[in-house]
Amino acid sequence: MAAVKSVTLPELNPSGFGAPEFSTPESQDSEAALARRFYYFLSLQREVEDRIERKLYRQGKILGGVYVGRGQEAIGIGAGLVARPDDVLFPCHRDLGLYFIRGIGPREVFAQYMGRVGGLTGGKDGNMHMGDLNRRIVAIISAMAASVPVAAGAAMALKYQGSSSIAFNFFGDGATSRGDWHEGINLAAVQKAPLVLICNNNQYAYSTPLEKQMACRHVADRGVAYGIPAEIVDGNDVFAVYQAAQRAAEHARAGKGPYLIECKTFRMTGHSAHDGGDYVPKHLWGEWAAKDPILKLAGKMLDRGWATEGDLERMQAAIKRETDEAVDWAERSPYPDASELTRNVYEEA
Amino acid sequence: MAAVKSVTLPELNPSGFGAPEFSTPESQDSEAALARRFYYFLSLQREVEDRIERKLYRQGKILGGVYVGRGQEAIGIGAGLVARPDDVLFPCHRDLGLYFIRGIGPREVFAQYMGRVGGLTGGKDGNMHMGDLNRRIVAIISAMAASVPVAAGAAMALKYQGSSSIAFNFFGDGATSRGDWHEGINLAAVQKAPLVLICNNNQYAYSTPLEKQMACRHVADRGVAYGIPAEIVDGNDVFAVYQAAQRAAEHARAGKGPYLIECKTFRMTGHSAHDGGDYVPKHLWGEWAAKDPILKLAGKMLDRGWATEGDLERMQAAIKRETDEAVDWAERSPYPDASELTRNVYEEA
Amino acid sequence: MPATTYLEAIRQGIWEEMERDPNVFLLGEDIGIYGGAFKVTQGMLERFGDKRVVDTPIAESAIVGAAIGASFMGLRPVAEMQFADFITCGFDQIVNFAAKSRYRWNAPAPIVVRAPSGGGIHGGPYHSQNPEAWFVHTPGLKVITPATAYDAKGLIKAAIRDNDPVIFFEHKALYRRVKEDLPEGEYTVPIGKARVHREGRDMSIITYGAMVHVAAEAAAQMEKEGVSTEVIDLRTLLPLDEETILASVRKTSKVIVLHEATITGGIGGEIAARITEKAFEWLDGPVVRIAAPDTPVPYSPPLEEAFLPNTATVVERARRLAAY
Amino acid sequence: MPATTYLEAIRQGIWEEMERDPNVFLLGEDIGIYGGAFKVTQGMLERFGDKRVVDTPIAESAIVGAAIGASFMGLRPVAEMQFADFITCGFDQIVNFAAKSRYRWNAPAPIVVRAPSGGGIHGGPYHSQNPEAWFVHTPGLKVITPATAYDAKGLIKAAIRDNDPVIFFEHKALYRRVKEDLPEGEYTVPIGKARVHREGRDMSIITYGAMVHVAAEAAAQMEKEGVSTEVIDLRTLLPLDEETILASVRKTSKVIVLHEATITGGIGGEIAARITEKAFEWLDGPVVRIAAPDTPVPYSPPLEEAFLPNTATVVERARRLAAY
Ligand SMILES: Cc1ncc(C[n+]2csc(CCOP(=O)(O)OP(=O)(O)O)c2C)c(N)n1
Ligand SMILES: Cc1ncc(C[n+]2csc(CCOP(=O)(O)OP(=O)(O)O)c2C)c(N)n1
Ligand SMILES: [Mg+2]
Ligand SMILES: [Mg+2]
Repeated sequence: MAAVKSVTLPELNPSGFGAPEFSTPESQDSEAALARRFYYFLSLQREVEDRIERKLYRQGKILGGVYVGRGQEAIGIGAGLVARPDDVLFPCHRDLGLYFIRGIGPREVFAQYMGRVGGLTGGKDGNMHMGDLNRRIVAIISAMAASVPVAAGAAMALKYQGSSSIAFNFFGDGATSRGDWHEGINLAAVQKAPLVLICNNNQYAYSTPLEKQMACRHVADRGVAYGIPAEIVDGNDVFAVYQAAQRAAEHARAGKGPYLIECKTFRMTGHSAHDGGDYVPKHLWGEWAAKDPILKLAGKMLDRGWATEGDLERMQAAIKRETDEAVDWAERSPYPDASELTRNVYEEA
Repeated sequence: MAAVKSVTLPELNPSGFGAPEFSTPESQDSEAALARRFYYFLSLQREVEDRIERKLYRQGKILGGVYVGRGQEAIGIGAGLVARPDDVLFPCHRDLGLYFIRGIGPREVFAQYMGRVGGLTGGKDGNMHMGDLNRRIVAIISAMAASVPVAAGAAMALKYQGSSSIAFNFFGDGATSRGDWHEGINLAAVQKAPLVLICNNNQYAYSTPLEKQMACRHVADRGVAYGIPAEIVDGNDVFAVYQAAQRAAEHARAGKGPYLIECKTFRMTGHSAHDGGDYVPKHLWGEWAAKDPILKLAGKMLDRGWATEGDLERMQAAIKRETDEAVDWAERSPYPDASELTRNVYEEA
Repeated sequence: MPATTYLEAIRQGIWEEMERDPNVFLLGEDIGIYGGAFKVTQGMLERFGDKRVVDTPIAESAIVGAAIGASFMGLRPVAEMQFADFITCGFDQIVNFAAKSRYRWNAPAPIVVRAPSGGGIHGGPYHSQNPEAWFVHTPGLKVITPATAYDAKGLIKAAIRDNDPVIFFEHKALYRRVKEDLPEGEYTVPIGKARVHREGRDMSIITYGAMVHVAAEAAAQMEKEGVSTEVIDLRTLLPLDEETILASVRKTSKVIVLHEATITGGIGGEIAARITEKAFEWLDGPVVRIAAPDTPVPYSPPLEEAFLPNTATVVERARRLAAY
Repeated sequence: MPATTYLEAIRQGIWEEMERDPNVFLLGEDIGIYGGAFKVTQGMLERFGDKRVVDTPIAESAIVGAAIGASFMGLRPVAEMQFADFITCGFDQIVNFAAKSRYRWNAPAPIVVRAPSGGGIHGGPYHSQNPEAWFVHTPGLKVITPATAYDAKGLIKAAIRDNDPVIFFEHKALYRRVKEDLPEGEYTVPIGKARVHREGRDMSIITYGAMVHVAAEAAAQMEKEGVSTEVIDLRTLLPLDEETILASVRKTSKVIVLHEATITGGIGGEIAARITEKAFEWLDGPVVRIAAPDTPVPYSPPLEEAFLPNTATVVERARRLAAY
């Protein structure tokens, strides 16, 4: 297989996968339509990840590491819906929503987690280690921030190719401590590569709180070190993230180089499925539960008359059905044959 | 050999190695005395490096890489004389003066460059890759900025030991692009380790000018990324460097953590002895020659009446004699025996 | 006293050294309040305080580098890589700073880098690797790979006391699966000495880490088939205990070298080469290498099972070698 | 036309590929206006412009990572490490990102990482290393080590066209010392094929890189002593051309494996092991390994001379083997 030169752009299904139409008349209000898409993707990520973490993992159907984005879904989804289909996405391990936005369905995600052939990597890798070059979504490796130089290089290539596409790179607060983070952003900044950098500052890296990770107050404080703009947004407000990402994308697409967005949020879960997060001061759970991005969005939608309670319930029900169906599908997907083991290490004739 | 636990502090010879007394009465003026020490060390570094680069290297007596600090000697020396003998120094490859300050003589330096047993590493390594744990001066490895995490760790250890000693870490502008630089400073900042960070911003890294190295204006802009103070000084003004280093050392010794000093300077030579520096715009050589740190210091000394022309000439002459003698000594120092090759890879019984 | 797990043995070893020598300190990610991703350092923050149990940012190069710097000041740092797979992020510090420091300028860097390695836990490509061969090819380092709880404890203690940089690979699949009664008193296990895990006359399996247990199972089965099989547990890969290896080879004349790391460029080649160089006349057949195939470690269970060398494979190759 | 040096051959190869394919681009430190520390990319900035000849900050991990990212977008990046010794700073990107990408998610990373390696230039511990074995132990990479100008040109071109990540070791001591007339037209040299550098009947020396020339000198001397000595130049270390190796072994039955890298864990072990595994019956003596001792590369000339394998040593060991 040669490197992918011309990219097949996925059909972006604006209402997601089989999400029901709303009863409210499809108004001209683009904000309402956007809200609906937000709501769909946020809820879908929440539901799929709940299923993974709280059900399939506990049932022993998923064996490897499980990291979810509970409580911080608005970041990937807010920024991801700014990205054009031809933009290149570099998700981190809590950005499942980005896959859905790129037209990858829950079926492939469940199969991925269960190590089946129907998974995006066919069982070769697990959990969020998945990607699809044709859909311009690049699989992370485990090493935190390793995707930053890679995203910088992709952005440099897009610029070289004269494309108006840009790259979106997602990472956590902890990842910013790594040398790769620094090297990658510095290179991209010098090259004025079209790169949108999105930090989910969920205040923890595994058990390590922010103050043991960095001595500056904000990740955004680091923008100045690279001569790039940086801003802070409420990462639980999907509209705020969306708007910041628009500013960033505009900046990058205009040839002005990288742009850093720090999204303040909270990881509403332990680090991974086996971690109860006991080191988190108890009161924080409640405080942040009240700021839940889905609740926040739902409130706004109801307030503004963009949806009724019934609409939202029907959406949730549809997502549950879709998720049920996808789990079934994935469980029926076979395990790869052992003969796959030694295949595709190198190009095959 | 066990790790060095108790450190033998070198006798700090305040007038250097056989530097002559000045004819001007040794006044109570500590500035004058300091200026004399500056002048001695600056001139000694200049002379020894000229000899290495322009003579021994061209004569084929030195075979490996040769990197000199011409034009930027005031940085190591200004900061180095702030360091107490019990402070730990991490020089970069243009900081020869630091070795002299620590009581390592030109003999050992020439022998080091010529690969003789009399060199500080006995021929195992070459050029500026030298150090002496007993004198608390740590040898660099080639990889730029690799010493930053190591200095951070030394500083953490000093803090843990309850010592009032601190660490001084020197590096160039180019080194700041490396992941190690970022990781090391970030760790030191979080740990509030007593670490003085001194950047010689000589505006080039090999052939690479600053604007291809970083997109921020100043290296000092990067301090904020670590929540540490950073300041900019004229790196060709040894008094200015000295004073900045005093502020930094005080900060570090007070338990407030790392402090970054950016010294603006210029590399008055190619990158190394084989590089003519043709990529440097011609006019810069002259402009910066006028700002030479030794000239600048001499001017001040004469102005203030701290020395006469004759004093300075006698100092220079003494340094030349000392250098001649040291070269002779080094050339008489034998090469290591081949049996040394496999020794001291591990602790020997 | 209940039997002690491999994991607990390492924990005890570190604990005892922390008690013994105030210069010993720990640094790594999540080793403090969380007690480490695998809980090897559990309770140490409470006992020794946050000056000696340092939670670091996510920065392996800084962790190793800081360990080196602290060792220059007379401390005895024990650095944890959360997974051995991330040791690549601190690679330069290990192979270029630590390994060469004594040789270059007579400045020993007595650090220990602990690295939980190995597959069999469904970790996929980045939580399963066995990167020991890279370090075995790096003069100046010592490389340790214990297989038993006894050795894990004795070797971590020896590593901490050693005056050279040590990479200590802890096999994750052994953490809780392997246990034994440990002696009451204090002991260390010498670095650089292999161990006869099981005696035999007809064939030798030379191995280390988790594969020691696979080899032992295979040996038990071969015994039933009438082939008395010796299992050598190397324990230390660098320096390699050539003497023990060659003694076994001279006794049995038939050798299998077994490891979990991928085959090409793995340490099996080194061992096989030394055996043929130094005991060629004693060999009654080629030195057989059994190791993982040359692929990343796959995630899906059937793929990972096929990847990891197992008892059946070893028995099958052993039978062929016996018949040679 | 005067003979072309090894260095110039690499330069020509890159140049031709740059002319042929606009997706080929270069990145590294000081490769633009300066033309590279060794001048391999001299003139390329002027010819191809700074969009295709990118001077980077000092950041090997970013260089390799950016190359990977650009390759995902369809480009053909050729990244330069200023010295192979600094490849350790980009190690994680190479062994974890590039090498595993195709396998994990079917995303090939067709990058070339050029790494000037090897001693004999008085470079000391950090400008002389031969780190190829680490990469040979990394499935998913290809590893190339040309010994001649012809091969250097043909292999760099093949590497750039290859659809997998390639680590290309250029031996610095050969840059200007080795030259030959190159064919006028365009050619490539296949990756994965060894070459009989010199035919012989009584003994084989299997080697690569600078040591090919040492082996050839030793072979010439052995010839005078009546021992017809074959020299195999591996050219590619991963994948290894087992066929050519084994054919030579079957012919001569006596083998020396020679490399400049340090011996323990070096690729000599792998080759020796394969030979004993697959041609045990043909061997008339143990496979002899000759390599540098297990030390850093020392700076001082007499130490470095003692470190590097040389003709005299090879001849001496060859004599002993011939008499075996
Ligand atoms: C280089 C590296 N070291 C250690 C780890 C183990 N690890 C996995 S996730 C994680 C915490 C990441 O924190 P952050 O970047 O804040 O992301 P979050 O999980 O909070 O979203 C750690 C330490 C890793 N993946 N990579
Ligand atoms: C990691 C690494 N990459 C490349 C090099 C090669 N190299 C040696 S010095 C140098 C330039 C250093 O620039 P700077 O840090 O500004 O220091 P200066 O030489 O200007 O004092 C380079 C690229 C190196 N030593 N280390
Ligand atoms: Mg986080
Ligand atoms: Mg510089």
